[in-house]
Amino acid sequence: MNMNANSVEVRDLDLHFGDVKVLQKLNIDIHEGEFLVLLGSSGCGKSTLLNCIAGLLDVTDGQIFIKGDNVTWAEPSDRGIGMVFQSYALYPQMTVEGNLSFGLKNARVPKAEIEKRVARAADVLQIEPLLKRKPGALSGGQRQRVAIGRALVRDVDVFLFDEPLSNLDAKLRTDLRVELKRLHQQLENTMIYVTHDQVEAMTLADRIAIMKGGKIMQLGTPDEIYNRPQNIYVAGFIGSPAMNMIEGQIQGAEFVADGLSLPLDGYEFIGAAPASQAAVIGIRPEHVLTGDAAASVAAKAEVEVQIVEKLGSDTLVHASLGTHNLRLRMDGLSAVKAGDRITVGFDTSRASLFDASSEARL
Amino acid sequence: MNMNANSVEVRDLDLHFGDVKVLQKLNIDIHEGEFLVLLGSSGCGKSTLLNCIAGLLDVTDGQIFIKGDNVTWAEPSDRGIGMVFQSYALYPQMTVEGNLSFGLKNARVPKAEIEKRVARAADVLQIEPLLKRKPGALSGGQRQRVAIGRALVRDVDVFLFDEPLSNLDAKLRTDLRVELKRLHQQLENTMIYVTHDQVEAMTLADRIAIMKGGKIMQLGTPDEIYNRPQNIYVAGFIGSPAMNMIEGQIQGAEFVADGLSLPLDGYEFIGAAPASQAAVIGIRPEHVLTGDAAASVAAKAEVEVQIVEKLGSDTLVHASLGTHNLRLRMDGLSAVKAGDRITVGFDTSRASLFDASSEARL
Amino acid sequence: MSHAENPRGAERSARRPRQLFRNLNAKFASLPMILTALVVFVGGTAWTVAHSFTKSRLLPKWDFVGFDQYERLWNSNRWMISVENLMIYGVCSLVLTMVLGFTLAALLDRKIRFESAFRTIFLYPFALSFIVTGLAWQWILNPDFGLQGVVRGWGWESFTFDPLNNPDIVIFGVLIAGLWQGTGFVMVIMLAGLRGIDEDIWKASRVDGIGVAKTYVRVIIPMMRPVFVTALVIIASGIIKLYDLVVAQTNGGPGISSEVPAKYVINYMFQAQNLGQGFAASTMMLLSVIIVLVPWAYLEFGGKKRG
Amino acid sequence: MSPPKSRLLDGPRGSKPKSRFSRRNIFLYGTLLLVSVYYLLPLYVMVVTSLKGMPEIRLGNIFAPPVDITFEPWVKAWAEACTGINCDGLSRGFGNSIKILVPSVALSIAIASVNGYALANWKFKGSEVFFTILIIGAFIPYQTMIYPIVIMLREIKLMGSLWGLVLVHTVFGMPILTLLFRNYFTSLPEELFKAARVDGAGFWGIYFRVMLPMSIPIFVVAMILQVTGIWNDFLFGVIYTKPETYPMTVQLNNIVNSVQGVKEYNVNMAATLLTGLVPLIIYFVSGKLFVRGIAAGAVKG
Amino acid sequence: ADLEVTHWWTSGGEAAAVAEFAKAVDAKTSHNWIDGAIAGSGGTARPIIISRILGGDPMAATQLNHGRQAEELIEAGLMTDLTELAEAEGWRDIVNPSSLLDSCTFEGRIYCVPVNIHSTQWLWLSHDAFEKAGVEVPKDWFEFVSAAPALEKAGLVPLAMGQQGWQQSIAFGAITISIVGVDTWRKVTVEKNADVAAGPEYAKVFQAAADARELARESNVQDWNLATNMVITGKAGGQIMGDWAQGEFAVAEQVAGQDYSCLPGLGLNQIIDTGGDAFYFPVVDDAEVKAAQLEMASILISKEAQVNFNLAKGSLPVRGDIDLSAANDCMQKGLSILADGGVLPNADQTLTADTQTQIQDLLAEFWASDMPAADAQASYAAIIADAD
Ligand SMILES: Nc1ncnc2c1ncn2[C@@H]1O[C@H](COP(=O)(O)OP(=O)(O)OP(=O)(O)O)[C@@H](O)[C@H]1O
Ligand SMILES: Nc1ncnc2c1ncn2[C@@H]1O[C@H](COP(=O)(O)OP(=O)(O)OP(=O)(O)O)[C@@H](O)[C@H]1O
Ligand SMILES: [Mg+2]
Ligand SMILES: [Mg+2]
Repeated sequence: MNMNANSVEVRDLDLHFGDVKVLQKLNIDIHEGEFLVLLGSSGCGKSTLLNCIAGLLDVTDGQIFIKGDNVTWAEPSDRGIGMVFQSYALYPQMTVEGNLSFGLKNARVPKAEIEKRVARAADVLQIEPLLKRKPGALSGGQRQRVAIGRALVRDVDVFLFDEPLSNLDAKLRTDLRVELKRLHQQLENTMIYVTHDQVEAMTLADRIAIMKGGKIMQLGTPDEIYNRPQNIYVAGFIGSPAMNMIEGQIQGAEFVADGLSLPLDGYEFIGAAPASQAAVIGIRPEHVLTGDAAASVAAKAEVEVQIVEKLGSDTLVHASLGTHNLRLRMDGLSAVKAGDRITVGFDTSRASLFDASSEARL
Repeated sequence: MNMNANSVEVRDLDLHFGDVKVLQKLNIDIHEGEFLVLLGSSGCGKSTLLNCIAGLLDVTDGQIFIKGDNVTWAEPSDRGIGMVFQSYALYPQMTVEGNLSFGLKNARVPKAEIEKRVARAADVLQIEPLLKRKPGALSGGQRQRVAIGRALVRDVDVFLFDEPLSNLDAKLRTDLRVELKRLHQQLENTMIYVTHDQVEAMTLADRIAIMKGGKIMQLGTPDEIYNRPQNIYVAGFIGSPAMNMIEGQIQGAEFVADGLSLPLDGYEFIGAAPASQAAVIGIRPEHVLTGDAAASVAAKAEVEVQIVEKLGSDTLVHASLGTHNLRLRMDGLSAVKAGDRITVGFDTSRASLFDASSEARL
Repeated sequence: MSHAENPRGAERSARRPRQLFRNLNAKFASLPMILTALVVFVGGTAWTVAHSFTKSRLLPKWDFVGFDQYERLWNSNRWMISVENLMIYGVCSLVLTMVLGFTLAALLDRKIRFESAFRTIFLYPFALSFIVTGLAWQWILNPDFGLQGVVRGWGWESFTFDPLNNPDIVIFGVLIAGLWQGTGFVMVIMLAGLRGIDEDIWKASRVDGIGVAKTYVRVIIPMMRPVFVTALVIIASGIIKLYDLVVAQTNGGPGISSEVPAKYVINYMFQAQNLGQGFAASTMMLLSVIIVLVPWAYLEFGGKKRG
Repeated sequence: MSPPKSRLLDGPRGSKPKSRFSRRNIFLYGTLLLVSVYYLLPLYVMVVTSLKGMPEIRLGNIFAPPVDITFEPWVKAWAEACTGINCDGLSRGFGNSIKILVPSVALSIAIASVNGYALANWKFKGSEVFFTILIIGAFIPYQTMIYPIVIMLREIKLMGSLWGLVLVHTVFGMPILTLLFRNYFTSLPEELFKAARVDGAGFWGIYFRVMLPMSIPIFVVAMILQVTGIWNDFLFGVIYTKPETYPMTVQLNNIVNSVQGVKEYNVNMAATLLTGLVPLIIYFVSGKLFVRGIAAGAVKG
Repeated sequence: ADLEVTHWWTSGGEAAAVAEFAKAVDAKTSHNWIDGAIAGSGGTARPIIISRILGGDPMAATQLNHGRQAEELIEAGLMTDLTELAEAEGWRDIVNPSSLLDSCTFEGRIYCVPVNIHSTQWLWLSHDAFEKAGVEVPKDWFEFVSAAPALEKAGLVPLAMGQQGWQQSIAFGAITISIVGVDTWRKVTVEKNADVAAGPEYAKVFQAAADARELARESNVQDWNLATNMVITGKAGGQIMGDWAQGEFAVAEQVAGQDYSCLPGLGLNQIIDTGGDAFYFPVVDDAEVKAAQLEMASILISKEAQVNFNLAKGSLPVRGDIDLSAANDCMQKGLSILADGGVLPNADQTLTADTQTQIQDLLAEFWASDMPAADAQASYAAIIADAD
């Protein structure tokens, strides 16, 4: 597996629906064997981009390459892609076996070969016992596997997923997420996966592309996206509860806001550190230190606890710091109550600083 | 507020749809001012129970009391309840104001009074600017507030919520959860809240009732439910990723399973500690200790890491321990990779032990 | 506080109300439906069936003759021809209306230009009565003035297309008019059904490389089963009632070659003044309807599946 | 390895070129046009014939456009054609048709919509049984019901009155309309109904304040179906009315079937078109709503 | 009072005739004639009329074929008894032939007013057609049959026939009476003797009908008047049709004996039937209408109304005591046969509508197919056997 080869390349893609420009000059390279997640809020154009790659939408301008072939005008079935839909779009009146083999029969693959491939896919996905059933008699998770199987039997290079888990309940979603990851490790195909669920994105992706309004805001590994968001949008979009954003000023080596001044010595600026600038600092709830950890850093403040949400495994605390609301993530066993006043510390080396006007990372 | 008074009592409730017995001899007391969450997987009868309390379904047998009155056969509007639905069920052709005042007009409340109450509800929910709009022109969160407002204006004793957040996207869900909690603190009404999302249940509830197949499996505070589940079902249902369950034997003061033996000295048995018994031990992923913490406990094992899911704030690790799969929750910055072998420790004082056959907590 | 301490409240609504008086408003509002169902449909039908066993002539009379009327009915050549015609018309009309209606709907669903113009063209005959339809097609199929005459006028002297004058094919002449009137409505129903199909199914079949025609046949049509059932019921109820069209277009001729059961009923009731015979014929029609319909209605409406 | 720059630049780019005369389009539009001819032919023939004089019609070609356009037949059909000794054409029937149509449509839709609503939201024991009977009733040939209905109308003293006919239309419109409304109301979210009950609205309150305002599409469908059905009705119109109140279709039948020497095809066609005008206009104007309404409720179930 | 009168006379001549009645009623009484014409035929109009009467919303007067049709209505007491009026005005004496009044009589009481006489046994011939074929105009049915090949050779249709059951019934009736004569006819039609119907004499009838069917093979018009039109224009040799056909010839300005001939009884048996129309007066509650009904009945049978009505309609009056010298050649022929007593009752008066419909169905099928004459005869005999 050569991670540098591009499996899918999108060049200057434009897509308009009438006057609505849904995608604009979009460029993206997806590596061979990579699991790429397209993440963004509803209506940002994720499905549209996926459909363009699949050939289900006729592009307005630009080019699409798969495995180096220009497939801009190719039929969906000739692109070497398989697709899994949110609703699965299984053929309801065919058995699972029929669903899996329908495409192959249509391509006049010999019977023996079809059987072999179906058997292999059923084996990989562990759906042998279901082969004779119809989709109506399957659970959500089983349906999803069949939908994947339909792509699998066709031996395609690229798998496209459009929110394949969003119809399932939380528990099943967690399980299938792990299964999908395992499947990717086993198959080593390129996978492009659309979701608006950030947990899915973080856990599944080799790289994540965050989209907004038909443009890609940031493309990077989950770690980069989470820890070094390139702009306020990405920073606010990723992370739950969301990153704390505090507006203020950079003054020399400090970030100063209403009743708070944080030393910036540990912070890695992209360029040179500006001397003075209106800025926004973003600190994730788990990077607001409490207890012993708070004591060990220089920048501290006292906050009043307002709401405590106990999740069992951890505790989310909503507190007020002057005029700001501050979210903290604490241990599951933490005993803070609404009304408590606690001291918190800030580790600015793990924070993000953004230009207040361009919203780009500093 | 008297937490001991019962606001809603359900006595021996039976509900059958034809031959299907959806609820069976169900009993539950809900305290005045309490936030009770009904939690359970799809189809377990949560909505059915809620509809019975609301009077929208005719019970087959049993009785329902609200504020001490037997309301088993009272009309929904005479029960002093307000209800918020999953789809909000706002009347699409009426303005927000019309939606809020519809129930009052039906009850022939004087006009001045209606206006006063609508204004107050709009103030509490901060929807004054929306009063003249129709539901179609509102965002999901705003609709939800209007739906709550509809119950609010009617000055009811009991609020019933049927999965009011499940139609919203993850981000909005988090925000509205907090708002709902704040609202409850402010209004001090009794609230009965149906969901199948455990994060919601954990964060919102004063008490949680876990349902399965029309029966209540456990009724307790979130802390009790999370840390002292009464049976395997509850233990497995609550917590994400799910609790690790390992089958084995209690032998003297130890739990022994394939390649593992855990001392049980810290464990609080409900009754007397059995000398020898087939049992299942359940350990939450965050109670599987790693690193320094692992070193400090007696019961240790070496596991092989198989899948690592980085969530940013924490890291989920799927590892194998002999024939068992083990899920671990680690720090967001943890650097383990698939294939690593790490040493883990078990704190049995925080584990749960269940009888292998009755599945009840020991 | 337990319920025992509050006897007043407990008494007020603890008793299960009488089943009959629950939803009184709904029952009151359904009265027209109940009356129609019981008095008009059941009552009227029972009356008709009962009188089919009598010798009623011009006026209904309770003059019991057992199965005589039925015996005569099934010995009547005209009745046999009527039944046979209805079968031919029914099967052809059912199949062709479905096929044509679906095909047109599918064509319109292909994101074409002028969709609404085409749709209006296909639908407008439905606005016209069978009387009008029959007259118009009688005119067009007239061998001297109509299609045949015109084509012969163009020089193709041997061209023959005179369904209304040929006893062997006259029922197909009626069929042409019937299709013209009725397919538009079925097309609309089919179109609505097609629009309800998940867009993703189409995408999936394209990714699978399945041609459009094949996708319709193998995937879409099976998915539209409920729509087809609806259409089937509508078409079938129209077929059984086939009367006006025949009267307007052929009046049963040539000879009795385009007679249909409903016309038999009418003719025997009013022209022959043999009500008993007419009632016997309508009872047979009803019987066939019930045999076909009751299982379907039971599945569709009476079953428990929707509570 | 990315493809060489040159390969990137050539090759297809942008929108796939589509020929306006692709095989697909020729097939698609060809079929549609062909079928359109079948559908339009009768209308064309009727219009053309109605604009010709009798001599021209006798010359033979029914498809030929009129040489001398004359509106004589239309005038005659509307105002002069005779039935028996009344020579005032269709004009008399038009008013009668309207008088029959309006209350019939209103009453049948009102009753059927309430029935459908009760069936969808207020099921009671037996309601489905009555409904099933009603649906089977839709298949009964109307003719067989003529006698029983005559007797029923006699018993309630409505025979021959306008209201008797309105009642008959309401009864026979009921099965299909009730089905339509029931399906539509079933497709509305049940939660809405529950919310209104919690808000204290009763049977009628929910119907008028909540359901009705949401059901415009299905009311349009019902209205179109009833208007065409009742307007086109001949059988009931002729049996349950009197000569003074004959609707237009009965007048049409009288005109068309009054053979006076030669058949005046042009007058017949003009009369036919005039009679069909009201439903035709409704379809041309509201065809789009009709399709939407069918999609909204009629198909499910 | 407003008197609503239902009838199915809607063609040009018919409507003009009805107008005469209406005029008379409007002029001579204080009542208004409200015309309730129902176009189509008796088949369309009858259910309407009967439902109205049954439904308790009767009209003041209505046309109905007399004879057995109205029997049950009379039995049910739904029709007004006119006996007193009839006796006062001496209808027994003025109605000619008196059989007409018999068919209005039920158990000795009179319930209807006959208004005209129609006969159906006529063969209408086109002189033009026979000229083209180069043969003489036939004098009877058998000559007509032998002339047919010549007509066919000339590209003409020998016998014009509309594709409607009642036309075929008329033709069959005319052929029957012409071939077998009155006595045999009576055995079958009045006495319902099925053996005779199955016998050799009737076999001749069916053979003749089969011949006629062959002669009409190329005639593909629907309406009777279009068939008559073929004779008028010389496209067909002849047509068997009732006396009303001469109205069509009159409209086309043809002259009897010069452009066309008429052969009553197909030129064989000079016998015509005496069918006709009659008016009935349903029982009503309104006393004023009751009185008006009697006034109307009296007017319908009055001399003046009879003359005006029948001249307009082209039928014969029911009174023997009026002068019809204005009538044309064919009508005169009919009158003289009537005067000679060459009459037989109309089938309406002898066979029930049910039996007639069955016969009509049989004939419709017979004419439109290749059914052998023998089969048709067998079916016919079976119907006669069942008739009551
Ligand atoms: N056929 C269409 N015609 C017009 N606009 C469209 C069409 N399909 C999509 N759009 C618009 O394009 C934008 C992007 O749609 P797209 O389906 O790609 O969003 P998405 O990111 O997949 O959202 P979601 O998470 O809700 O699926 C939306 O604003 C949508 O309204
Ligand atoms: N009207 C009905 N008729 C028959 N069975 C029903 C009906 N409504 C619900 N049920 C059945 O009752 C059971 C409980 O349904 P209920 O709606 O209470 O589940 P729930 O816990 O609310 O599930 P969800 O989380 O999916 O809303 C289900 O098995 C369902 O199939
Ligand atoms: Mg999408
Ligand atoms: Mg539910």
